[in-house]
Amino acid sequence: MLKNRHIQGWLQASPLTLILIGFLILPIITIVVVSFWQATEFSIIPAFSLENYQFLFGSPVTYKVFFATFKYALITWAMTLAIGFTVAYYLAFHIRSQTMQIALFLLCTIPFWTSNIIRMISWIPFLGRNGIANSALQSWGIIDQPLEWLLYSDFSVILAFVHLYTLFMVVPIFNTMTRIDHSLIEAARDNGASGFQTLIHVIFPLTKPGIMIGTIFVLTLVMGDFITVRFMSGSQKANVGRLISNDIALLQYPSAAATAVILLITVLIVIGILLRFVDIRKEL
Amino acid sequence: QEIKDITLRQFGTGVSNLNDVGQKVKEDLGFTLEMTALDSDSVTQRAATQPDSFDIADIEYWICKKVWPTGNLQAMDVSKIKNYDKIVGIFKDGRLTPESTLAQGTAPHTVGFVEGEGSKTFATEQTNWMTLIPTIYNADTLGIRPDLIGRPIETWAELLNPEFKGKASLLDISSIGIMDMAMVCEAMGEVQYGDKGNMTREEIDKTFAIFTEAKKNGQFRAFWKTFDESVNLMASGEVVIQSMWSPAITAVKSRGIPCVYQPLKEGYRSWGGGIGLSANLSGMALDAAYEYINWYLSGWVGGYLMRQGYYSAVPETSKEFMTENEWGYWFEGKPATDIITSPTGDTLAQAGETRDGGSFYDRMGHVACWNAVMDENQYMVRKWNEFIAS
Amino acid sequence: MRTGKDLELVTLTKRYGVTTAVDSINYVFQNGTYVCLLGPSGCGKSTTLRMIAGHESVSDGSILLDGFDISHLPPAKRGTAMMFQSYALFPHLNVRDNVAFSLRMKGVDKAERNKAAGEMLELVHMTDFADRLPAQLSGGQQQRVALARALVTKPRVLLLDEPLSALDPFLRIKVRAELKRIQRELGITFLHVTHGQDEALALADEIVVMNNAVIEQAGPAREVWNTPKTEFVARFMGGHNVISLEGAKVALRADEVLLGEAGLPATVTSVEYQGAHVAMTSMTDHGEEVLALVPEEQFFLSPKNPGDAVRLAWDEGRLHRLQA
Amino acid sequence: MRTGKDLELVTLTKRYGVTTAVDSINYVFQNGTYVCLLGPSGCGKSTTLRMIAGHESVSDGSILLDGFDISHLPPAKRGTAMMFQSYALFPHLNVRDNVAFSLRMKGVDKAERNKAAGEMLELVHMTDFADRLPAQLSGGQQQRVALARALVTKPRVLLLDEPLSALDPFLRIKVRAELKRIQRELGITFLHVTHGQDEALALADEIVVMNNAVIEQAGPAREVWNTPKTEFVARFMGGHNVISLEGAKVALRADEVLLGEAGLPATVTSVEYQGAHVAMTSMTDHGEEVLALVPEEQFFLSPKNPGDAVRLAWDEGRLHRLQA
Amino acid sequence: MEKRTKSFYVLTAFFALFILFLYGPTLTIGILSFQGPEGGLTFPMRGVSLNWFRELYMEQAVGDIWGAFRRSLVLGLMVMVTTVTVSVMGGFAFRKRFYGSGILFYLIIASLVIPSILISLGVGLIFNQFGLKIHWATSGFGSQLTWTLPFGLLIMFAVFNRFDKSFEEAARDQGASPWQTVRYVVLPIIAPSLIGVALFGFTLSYDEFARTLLTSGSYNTLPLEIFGMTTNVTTPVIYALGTLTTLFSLLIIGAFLLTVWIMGKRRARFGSDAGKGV
Ligand SMILES: Nc1ncnc2c1ncn2[C@@H]1O[C@H](COP(=O)(O)OP(=O)(O)OP(=O)(O)O)[C@@H](O)[C@H]1O
Ligand SMILES: Nc1ncnc2c1ncn2[C@@H]1O[C@H](COP(=O)(O)OP(=O)(O)OP(=O)(O)O)[C@@H](O)[C@H]1O
Ligand SMILES: NCCCCNCCCN
Ligand SMILES: [Mg+2]
Ligand SMILES: [Mg+2]
Repeated sequence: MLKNRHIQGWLQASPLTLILIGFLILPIITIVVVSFWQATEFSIIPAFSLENYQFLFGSPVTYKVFFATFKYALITWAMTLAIGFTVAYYLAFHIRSQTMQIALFLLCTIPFWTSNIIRMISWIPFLGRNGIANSALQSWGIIDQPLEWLLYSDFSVILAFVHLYTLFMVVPIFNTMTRIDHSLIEAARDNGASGFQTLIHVIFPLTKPGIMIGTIFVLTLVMGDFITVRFMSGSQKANVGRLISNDIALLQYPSAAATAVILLITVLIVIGILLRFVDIRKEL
Repeated sequence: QEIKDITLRQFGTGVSNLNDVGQKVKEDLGFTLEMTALDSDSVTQRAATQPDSFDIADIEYWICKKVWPTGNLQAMDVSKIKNYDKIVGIFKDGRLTPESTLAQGTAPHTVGFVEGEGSKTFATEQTNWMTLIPTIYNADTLGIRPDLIGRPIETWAELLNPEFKGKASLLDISSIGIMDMAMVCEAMGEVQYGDKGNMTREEIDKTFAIFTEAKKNGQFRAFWKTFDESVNLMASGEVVIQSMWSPAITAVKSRGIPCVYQPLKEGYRSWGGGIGLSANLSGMALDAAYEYINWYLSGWVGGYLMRQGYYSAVPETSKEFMTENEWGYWFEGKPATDIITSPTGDTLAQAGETRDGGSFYDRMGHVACWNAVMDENQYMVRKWNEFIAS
Repeated sequence: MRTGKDLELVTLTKRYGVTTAVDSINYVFQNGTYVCLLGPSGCGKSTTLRMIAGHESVSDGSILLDGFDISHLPPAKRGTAMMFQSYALFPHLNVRDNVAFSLRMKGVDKAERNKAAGEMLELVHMTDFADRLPAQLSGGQQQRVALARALVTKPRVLLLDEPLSALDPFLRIKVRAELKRIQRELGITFLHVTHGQDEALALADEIVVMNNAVIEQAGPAREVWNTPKTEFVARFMGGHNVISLEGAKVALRADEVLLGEAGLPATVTSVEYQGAHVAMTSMTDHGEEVLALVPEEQFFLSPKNPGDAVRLAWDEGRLHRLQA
Repeated sequence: MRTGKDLELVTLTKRYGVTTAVDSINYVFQNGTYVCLLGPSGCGKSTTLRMIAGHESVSDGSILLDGFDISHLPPAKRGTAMMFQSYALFPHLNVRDNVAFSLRMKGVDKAERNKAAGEMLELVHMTDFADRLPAQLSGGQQQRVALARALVTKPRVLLLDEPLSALDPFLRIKVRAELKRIQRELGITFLHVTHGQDEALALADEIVVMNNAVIEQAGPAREVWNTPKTEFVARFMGGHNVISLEGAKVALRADEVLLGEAGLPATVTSVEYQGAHVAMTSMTDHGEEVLALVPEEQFFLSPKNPGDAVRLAWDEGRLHRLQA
Repeated sequence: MEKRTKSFYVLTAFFALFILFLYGPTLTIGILSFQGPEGGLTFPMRGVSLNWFRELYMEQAVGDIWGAFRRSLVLGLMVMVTTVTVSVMGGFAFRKRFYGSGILFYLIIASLVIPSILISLGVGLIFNQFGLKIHWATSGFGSQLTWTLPFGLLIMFAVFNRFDKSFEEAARDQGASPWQTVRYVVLPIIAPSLIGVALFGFTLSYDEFARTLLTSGSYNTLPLEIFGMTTNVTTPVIYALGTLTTLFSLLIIGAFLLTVWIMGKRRARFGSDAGKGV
């Protein structure tokens, strides 16, 4: 019976395992192996070499780009957390009718189901030099020169990130919040806590697992992104993902692989640290 | 199996992978031509790494230089090409007219031939085996928004003029962009190149140093990769000066936005495209492919492309598919006698207007360099990547 | 006796849309008494309690404490404290910090609030558990922490909503003795909602029986049990029979029903052994069920089984007339 | 009397890793009896029941029904049926389909299985609710559907794990009468796990008291209540005092403790009104708590309050010696 | 608790702004997609027409939108079915706590957090090294599963965390075989969540860009095609496409909600007196 359980478990998990071996583990192994190979203009040569890593670590641009990656990730994280927490808090604790709660929650999630690229490009008529934002600000007399930094800048990159990924924060936080027993809030009020005190001393600590899960989502999405940065910065900015995609575009696979290995290690370390603070399986 | 059951899969950049061509092939030749349009990098990538995914590669000559050694393409038997003789000299010996000088960079004739059928190295002169059949080419220069600039522009050096801070743009395709950079640096007098088309590491470093500095100072609004991005940037006023492709300028103009294809004193940076055959093609499909190539050079496509502002490799045959007004306007640089429309019917010019840059010979005769893949290309590519990321 | 410090409900009403959960009730809870609010599910007990606590707004009427209208004050300003059915202990805080929570909210410094919390934990015999998290406590222990947390605010009135329902029967009996002890020691008013009449009887100085959003009967526990005013109260308090005699309903305690040779003829329908007693239910010829609580020894002298014919008798003086 | 059809446990044991949840218990459940398995939380009641049902594997020993070892048969082949504490009604099936489920699994055709389900629903008075989903039923109704579903398999032994715990006190008393009725009507064995001794006394022909994974005492309900063998049973069944007299522990029923002028001196510690009785706890000078159940009228003739000195007396013949 | 505090109004305003932020740009391109035939990619509107939607139906100068749409639809359905099946099986497996389930769990998390481009790159390289042909239905399909499966499995974990085991015991007690238990009890009970898994599976695939980029072979999926169009198209036809894909997504969600609603309705067809104490 005992042995049976393990065999049955593996049998049922076998399709999953096979898919993950074929499309997750093998690719990672391949990337690691290839990162030690050499390349020509058009092909890769299976010959061991540390050259890719030497070049990577030897270039100041690498550090700059990793810094930019963290910068995007951290700023986006802070913004999505602030917005996501506020929105989830509003839905969970200020909307009383459950029907209304679900309706508003759905309203928030709908854009999440539509194409990321479409959502991204939809900012362009908005933010351009002659876009809606600038025209409006100019016609209201707030500015007389168009704001250049609205588009093709760090601002627009982060704006798009926040636009795309806030939902990944709202959903787990809302999920955790709705599971907070309402009598805890009443107990806090009973104990003289103000609304703000209740938020800080009760709701926030109890929402931590949701925040952690949202954080994992947002950080990995932003750190692995390359397309948003390309679009929204007008190709002017780069994060690690773009470095890799540029290398790939130029057929520099070994170099791309080396960068990818470093990115993977970085992401896994970050997520590993986060996972120490939350038992995902328990929180689901 | 009949010819009408054959399907040839062609991929290439959006410039020439036009669905209208596929339709016309079906009409004229009976078989099916499937078109996939990609950006230049994806084109290179696919040609180099996915030989099974295509039958016909519509690529540029500098891409050919990179890809040919993979063996993914097969050489073409010149004797099977009917209009070979009518192909302009640029693609054969590099000279437009016998007295023309050779331009720098990866000129089409340097990668246009191989020694034998299976050879992986390029021949130095014409042989019976061609790598690509030339189809389309042009000479590029800076495009500008005269309404927003308000003064004449005469030199490539203007691209880095601080006057256009935040309003300049550059093309993010390394082999093309580096040549624009070289034109600029040379015009500014900052760098003297031995051979722009084959720079040394020092020359590469110097060039990037200048452009990185400019980028840091906010000279550029955005970088672009495809034809249409450049159109959108220019049309929306985000950018007022950038190197552009002739039809892109036409596209901006057709929206009623003033835009000039500005001839410059240093000359043009030229590019050329052609179609190559997948190494996997054989038998009836190969026959169909040759049929397609011969059809391609027989004039209809040439006319179609010329009416967009490109040039055909066999202008003579194209002439039959153009009106006299069109031929005069597009090829001879004469004022239009009637309105000029694109193949899809959009008005491109009114009677009396002339084409920027003049006639075919004025333009193709002033080519300073070609898009290039250099000996130090790998080094250059890495530096390019750094430049983009910096 | 009534003092100025009493808690008074004046035509207190709560409406949810069209349903009236609490319908204009009036009552004075005398200071220092242990009051149980008893009634069937949905009769409005919790709503009443929560209005007093300030967790539910008042639709009409008012709540006076000490003569002041507290019905619009925030919960913590009312002089009441609430103990929740599920205890509502903060799961991320240890026992001490749970108890000290209200002091922390007030800005009391750490040493002082820990001292106060320590005293409360002593009162509920939980000193040894101060560093545990709620999840590491048994139900009974959690209950005592919740009590300590409510009491640390030094409330004038402690409100308890079914405080024992999460405990198993043995623990329930143990803890209710403790509740009573603490109420005695502190001398404050406890207002305890339950739907167990045994619990109410055991704890309460005064019982308030609610039904359909109104107070059906209220008074000292013994009075309510011994002299139920209505059929509802008689049935609800248990241990009573309601019989129709001469067109009127009368109540008769089950332990006053005698089995004899003469009396009302009836047929035994069920027999339940209850330890010291046997609960024998029989059906009279009028179709009324009568419960007789017979001391077990006496019962087993001549045991009855369902189906047996019996005669039910009682002392006339024990009959108690009910309001219609 | 013992018949061949009895359910017998032979050195039945369950180990979870190092903890032994059920420790080698032996017992014969006589056919057709209502047995309650009683004991404190964690003593192994559920585990025993679940082993009999086949939802938990047996670590050692065996389970015999009708003389056959059923301990390795699948649940449905054992002749037992289980009623779950949470009822475990299939939420996506209506009442009829829930009851007919086992027949559907057997491949019985629709008309026939609906007929059988209909009969069972009649037995539990749920005919009118056949088309409802479980979520549309009250707790008591769900309980009855669960019963019908268990009974439709025509089990020889019905296993019930705390079947009444989800019901409120009033409903609990009503439903337990129903359980008893159905068991009587069907004449099969009911094995009912509970930790309420009142429930056990009310229902059981036979009570099995478990403690620490073993059976502490078993026998007819009256016997267990009247003559507890050990201090644990005496205390657990309630209503008893355990007093040390002459170096031995004796049990004394609380309703046999008399208050008089002479007797053991003690101090009243708490007084609980219980309706017909008053439960008065006092502390003897030896530090032993003694509970006296005094009829209320008698008590209120001279009421005692905590702190009062009293004298406790009893009829010597009522003392009952306990095993050490 | 009926009176609204000031913070309620502040938060309501914040929420409204958030919704505006979420929808504003999408609405903008929604409006721009109705540009007249002369219109461009930016305001002002030059006339109002359905021209660009009509254009969508006609062949574009380059590319093959409808082919891409068909492929994405097929691929989405393939991914959906596989995700549901594999997630359900995996969900069942993980209830057993078999040896090595911990490692497998971390693999699932890794699959969720690994940057998409690595999968794209790695799968591309493998197919290349083994000389296999990349195709949206093979390499693309597998790559997308590494993104949809973690979602499906996380949902299944959540479902089984809350699943009352006594349902299965009751079924076994009632004589159901293990397969019957799954078929007649477990699956029907978890069905609404499976619809959720399916919805995730489909839309995540339907929208996936990065993992398909290097693994789709000769033919583009819709997001790749849209990406291509953002660089190859200079007219509002791309906005029309954006508007249409958004509407299509809404249609899918609508269908999902409708299904759940109908299921709920069917279950609640009869009145309830739960809680009335009978
Ligand atoms: N928030 C609410 N909205 C609408 N009706 C409510 C609300 N809270 C309670 N009610 C209704 O008010 C009436 C009284 O509810 P209340 O909770 O006070 O009863 P209760 O006596 O505490 O019952 P129980 O013993 O079941 O806890 C019920 O009919 C209930 O349905
Ligand atoms: N699956 C399990 N794994 C490990 N230990 C278990 C398991 N199930 C029960 N136990 C342990 O076995 C002992 C007996 O548990 P059981 O559930 O039989 O008690 P019980 O008498 O039914 O208690 P309760 O009245 O609380 O339901 C307990 O110590 C319990 O912790
Ligand atoms: N990596 C791409 C993320 C895709 C998210 N798009 C929304 C789909 C619904 N979750
Ligand atoms: Mg209540
Ligand atoms: Mg149990």
